[in-house]
Amino acid sequence: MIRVQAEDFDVGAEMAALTGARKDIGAVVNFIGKVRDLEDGALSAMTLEHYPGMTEKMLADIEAQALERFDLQETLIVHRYGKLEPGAQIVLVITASAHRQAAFEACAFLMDWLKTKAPFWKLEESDKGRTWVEAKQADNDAVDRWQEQS
Amino acid sequence: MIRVQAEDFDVGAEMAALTGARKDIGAVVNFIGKVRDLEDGALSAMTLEHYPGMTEKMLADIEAQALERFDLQETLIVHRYGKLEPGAQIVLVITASAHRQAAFEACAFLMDWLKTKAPFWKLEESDKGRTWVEAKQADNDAVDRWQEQS
Amino acid sequence: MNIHYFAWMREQIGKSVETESPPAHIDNIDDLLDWLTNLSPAHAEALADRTIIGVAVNKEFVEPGAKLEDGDEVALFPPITGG
Amino acid sequence: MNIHYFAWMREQIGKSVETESPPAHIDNIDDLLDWLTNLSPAHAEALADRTIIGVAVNKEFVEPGAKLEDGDEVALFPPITGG
Repeated sequence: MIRVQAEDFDVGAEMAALTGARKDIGAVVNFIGKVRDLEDGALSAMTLEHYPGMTEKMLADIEAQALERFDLQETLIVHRYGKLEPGAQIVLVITASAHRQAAFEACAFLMDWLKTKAPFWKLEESDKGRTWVEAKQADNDAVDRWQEQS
Repeated sequence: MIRVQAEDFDVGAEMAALTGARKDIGAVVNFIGKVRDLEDGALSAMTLEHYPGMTEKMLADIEAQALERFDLQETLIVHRYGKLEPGAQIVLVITASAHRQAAFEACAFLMDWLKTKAPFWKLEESDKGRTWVEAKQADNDAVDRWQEQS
Repeated sequence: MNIHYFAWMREQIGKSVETESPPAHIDNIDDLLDWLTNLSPAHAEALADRTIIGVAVNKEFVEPGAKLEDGDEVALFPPITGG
Repeated sequence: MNIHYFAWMREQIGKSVETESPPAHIDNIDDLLDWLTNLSPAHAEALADRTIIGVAVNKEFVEPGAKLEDGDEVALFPPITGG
């Protein structure tokens, strides 16, 4: 399941809805990305711009790849957009599997792909001004590693 | 922080208490281990026996190793004992870091070490009788990999 | 043809979407980028570094050489920073 | 000396802890295991496979050759299955 929304999410409620009654799940991994303050300044807000329609398409595509590649019982991706405060939650990825290794690997895989394939752009506003966050080479390298393995 | 308890835990509340107000955390990874039904039978209950005193000591020791090895802002380990139903939560590991890679790796590290160093023993009761769960060679191999890397 | 811009490209060009009718011989993304670059100084500035421009056609990523057809929805954007 | 047993070792021996006073020359875990094995058929059965017995002294893991001192708390158990 995927969702793109402005509203915050409740990790416990999302996990309970996804896995609560099931008895075939041994391992659940949740990743939560949060708005982090700047190392050299005071962030006042981070605004996430996205490409409606394409975002949903890409998230569904990334999720389908994870479901094909790993032995998973359930997955959930929730990604927020709009203006967020420091400390706010940005993204939630839940992977549920019979075994822990598949759950861990699938969650890391989904995050690596989200960083480079989900059409979001981050604008940081701080006491230093406004800056569009630059993509990191490390994120491209992280995705490349999965492609070498496949 | 570590806790050993019979009571269930609320993942959302634990995460909020650990990371809620902080602005220096960019990534939180939660692992939840759950009681899984048998592949060839109907599990009625899983009972976790442990070694009070030693359990707390080992969990604190494992957590200290993770804090030394990875760049983490916060960690939490909660492990339950006693009689649990299928689908129940057994263990929660939360790792919070500035960056996602440290959070993912530390959480996987903690789970690998818990599997082989935390003095718990699992008894499964099912329509096939009662069985003490056997340790898995894969769990020992998983821990050995971290030692080769260090 | 609707062309969408995002992030600082949107800000430099001053709009999030524009409807353009490039001449018929413009049938791939590379040619479209050449043509858009000549539209205004703001376009030229926003599209100056071809090596970093991400392109989607009909909401799918494509390479800069990709063919275009009438009615395609084109999007041009800086490197994405999701997650 | 208090000796704790866990899981199926506890069940086979029939108690979770016993207080024993082995002779003075029993000063390491290997010797203690030999001595315990002769206490009863249940002990012999529970301690039959030395390769899988986990040992803790004063709540720390130790190797089977580890030295023992008066008043140590010893624990013997099958491979652990936590997490």
